[in-house]
Amino acid sequence: MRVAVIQFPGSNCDMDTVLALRDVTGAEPDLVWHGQRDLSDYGAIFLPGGFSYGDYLRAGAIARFAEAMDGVRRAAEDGRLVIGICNGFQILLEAGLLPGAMLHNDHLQFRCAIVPVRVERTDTPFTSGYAQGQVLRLPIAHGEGNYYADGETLEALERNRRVVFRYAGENPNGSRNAIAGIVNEAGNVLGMMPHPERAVHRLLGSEDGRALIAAILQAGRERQLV
Amino acid sequence: MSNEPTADRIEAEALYRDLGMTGEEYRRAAELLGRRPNWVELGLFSVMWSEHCSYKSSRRVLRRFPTKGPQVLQGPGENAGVVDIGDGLAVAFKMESHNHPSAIEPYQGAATGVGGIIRDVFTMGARPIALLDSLRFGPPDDARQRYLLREVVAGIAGYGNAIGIPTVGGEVKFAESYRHNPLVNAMCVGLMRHEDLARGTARGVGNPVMVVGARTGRDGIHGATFASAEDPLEKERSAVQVGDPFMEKLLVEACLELIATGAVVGIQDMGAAGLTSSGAEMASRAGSGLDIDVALVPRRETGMTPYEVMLSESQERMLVVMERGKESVAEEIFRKWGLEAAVIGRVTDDGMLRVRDGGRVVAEVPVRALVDEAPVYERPAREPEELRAFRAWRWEETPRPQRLDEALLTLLGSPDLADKEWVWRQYDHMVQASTAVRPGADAAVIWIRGTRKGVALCTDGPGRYARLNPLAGGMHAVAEAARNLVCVGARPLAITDCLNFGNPEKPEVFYQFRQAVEGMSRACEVLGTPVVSGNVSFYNESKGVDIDPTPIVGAVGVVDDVERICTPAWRPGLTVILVGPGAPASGEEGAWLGGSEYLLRVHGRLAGDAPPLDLEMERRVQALCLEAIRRGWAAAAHDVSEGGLAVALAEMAIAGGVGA
Amino acid sequence: MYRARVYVTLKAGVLDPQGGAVERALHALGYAEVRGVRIGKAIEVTLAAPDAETARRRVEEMCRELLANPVMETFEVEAV
Amino acid sequence: MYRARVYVTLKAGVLDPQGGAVERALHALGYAEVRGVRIGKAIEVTLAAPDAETARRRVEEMCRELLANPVMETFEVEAV
Repeated sequence: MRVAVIQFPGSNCDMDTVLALRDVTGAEPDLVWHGQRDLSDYGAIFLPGGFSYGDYLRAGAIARFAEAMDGVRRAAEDGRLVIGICNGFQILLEAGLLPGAMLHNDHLQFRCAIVPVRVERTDTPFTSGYAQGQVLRLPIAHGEGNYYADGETLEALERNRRVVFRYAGENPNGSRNAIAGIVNEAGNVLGMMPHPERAVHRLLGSEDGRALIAAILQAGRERQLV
Repeated sequence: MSNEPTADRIEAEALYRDLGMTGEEYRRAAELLGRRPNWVELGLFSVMWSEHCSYKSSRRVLRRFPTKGPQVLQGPGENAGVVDIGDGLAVAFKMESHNHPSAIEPYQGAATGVGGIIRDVFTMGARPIALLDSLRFGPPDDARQRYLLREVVAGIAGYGNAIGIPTVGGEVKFAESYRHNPLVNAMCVGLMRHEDLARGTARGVGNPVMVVGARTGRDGIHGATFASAEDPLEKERSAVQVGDPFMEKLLVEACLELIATGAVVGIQDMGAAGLTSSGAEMASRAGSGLDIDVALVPRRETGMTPYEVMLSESQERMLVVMERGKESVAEEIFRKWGLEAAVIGRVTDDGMLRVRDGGRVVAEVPVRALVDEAPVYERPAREPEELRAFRAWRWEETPRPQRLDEALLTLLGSPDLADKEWVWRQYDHMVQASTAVRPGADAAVIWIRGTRKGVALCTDGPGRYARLNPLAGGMHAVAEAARNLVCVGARPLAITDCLNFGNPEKPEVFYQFRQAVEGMSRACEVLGTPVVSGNVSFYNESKGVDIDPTPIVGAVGVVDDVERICTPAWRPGLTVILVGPGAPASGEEGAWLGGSEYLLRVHGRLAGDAPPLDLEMERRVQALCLEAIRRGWAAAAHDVSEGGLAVALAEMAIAGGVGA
Repeated sequence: MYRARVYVTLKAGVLDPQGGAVERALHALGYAEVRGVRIGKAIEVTLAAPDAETARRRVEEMCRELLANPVMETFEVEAV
Repeated sequence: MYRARVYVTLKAGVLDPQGGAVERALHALGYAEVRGVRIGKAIEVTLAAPDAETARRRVEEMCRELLANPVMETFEVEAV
């Protein structure tokens, strides 16, 4: 399966994501410029972390208008895999591909740390490599990671089991229901604030991100994605 | 220009004083020019001859620094120093101060300090891989100091996080002398292959000179002399420099892409004194001249005079000299990244910096006069009176505490020694997924992915020792920085520095400066860590009070095998060994308590002399410690510094979560 | 040429930690009479338009498309 | 009880990177008529006061002391 990592002006974790994919899967992903509209060649598309367009106005507010987002929307619609990490998650929210929005962290500071994150479901193309309820140690690094959605949306997310990751320790940013990662109804679009691409080696403090990346490639094979 | 003062008025009303120049310097400038300078020319002289750009009070003393070594690929004189780390790889690094702007506007002062030092590194052709910052404030029990701390940290985080360079180290200390004069020193480290090395020279007659990056506004006009005038609170507070980390991220990518084409003759960032200093310094290094037209410089504000364009310190701009005919290569790359790129003139061989405005010549000054002929002062030095009083202190006069555990808790509660996680958890210290040793240890280690190598980094200052004994303070600053690198398993290679001192025109301050440089030089020689770049920040003085002498050292080392690195976190079952000189002879204990954290926090006294430092012993202790880590004998290591053995053991217990 | 000022504020139900922090700071400075603080964005847009009405309509479009996020924010346009 | 709205905006000449980014985004979205964007803060303060005049004076004091950074920002108080 071919994998794309989208590069927006201001993306900081694009190379980290490429490095992690290369390290875990041995395969070489394509670094795709945000101006490319057609992403039909790709079975999985990563929207990496960073400060696209400087995160000016709102994190992800401007990036969602990039041409590549048309390709991302089409991939989401026809069942291919889309993964938005940190800034990527913010872009998916602003684009309406996932419900809700990100507010400033409730303590009003940027927070960078390795935090405990619980896996809420394993029957998804992203978490099949984990055990149900397993608590991972994943790095977070954001200033606007305080997930918000109105009561109705939250209730629907929980009822339809669309919350995939939840902060297990102290809530690091004030997110409602300690939500750290969610999927869309079809389950092929994931948005998560923690950075799996930074947790791929013991020396970096955790290897818990490897199983997520491996699961995505595995799902690509099972679904004969292009 | 119509309203600009004429040469006559400048001389008659001594207007040069408003630009920070003395009468003697004005006459010297006229002599070199062969006529009286007009307003624009006076502006060029005033910024190039400011303390910040010319190092006029420090140049002669700085010659003492050892700057050579087999590992040194580029020593002082360029935008950053470059050191070989083996296998064809090298690191470029430098440290710079932004103290005065941070006293006025702490967030932007700190942010633009980070932005400026990043440009000094990637202009050498290196990709920035780490940032560190060394901060000093007044005691934190005062709301204003807490505001400055909060805003400076937020500014560093705001810029470093947005541009995607991990902020992995540094320190924060508090002392009364910084109350009205905070120190914000920022260090950047970049990685490159030897062949990527780019230099800031304007060679080749006819080659095009280009301004690239952001548009030019009236930001920080006179920032350079502004930095050298005495009291930050009374200065002209209009044009605050504002940083745009998003644009700088694009500038880093565009410049590295441009340098890789091989079509770049020379490149330099526009820091203090903007276009003037970058143009003059690049021409001076090549022995050439420049003929530039300010009307061609892309602007952000209307109605700017040639004086303002030449002195503007707008951020995120670079000066580039391209191979003749290769302008389009730069224009295309910068257009892709959404940045400005404009040809503003040519390199010449007449040794002149000629400035035009729409073709009309508005300034013409020999480059030599601006760079090489800047005045050099040999300031008088006199040992401060207070040293004799400090050294009169006798250990026996100080009562022994009844309970040592309470003394330890007092020390651990000291703002200087307290845990600084509240600061560094606001910095993204893991972006670029290469941080093998994260903040909180003795030094940070950046793993060069795809190899077994790591780069170790730390910053250190002399604490109160430099006030009690500037010579010993300089030695301690270098020795401790090298010791911290060794404690993570790295071989120290070289250092950069930020020499923060008060008003050099005061003999006591100049004595502190000269002695500190002497002390640093001796330690560098014995420990084999030459000085490859750095910065001097004088006039850190407010309401007549000078800051404590604060030579900050930024040290870089190499870890040959990242599997063999160390942190202070020990584990159950390990034996604890103290390595170093034997305990002091009985009755001599006082020698080791002078200027100590214990004396200050428990007894409220600053007194005594700095502890003795046998550099030869230091070298052997560091070599033994490094060997032990390399061989896998040592599983944890930590240096004994402020707070002594008790605090060092407590810190290892806290890091490991296990007592001893 | 028109200059419109847009206020983007958090919806009522959404927690405003920044407002809370400023309120506490004001109380600490002795402004005990403060009962609440809400912080939003004031965006000034300068634009060419045939008339004030068109200018207002265009700015409202900009708000719906970019300047405000409907999930958590409301906007108000005041032609200046 | 009074509700005052304070606009805190950057002084002229001070670079506004955020305003520039939003302006470029609006142009990319087809709003070519936009000539400039400046982004500031809209702060709503609810306070008790004997009369509107005192309320306004107190809010202005708050601006000078905390709400606006005198080095780079100006403020405007509009009683609501």
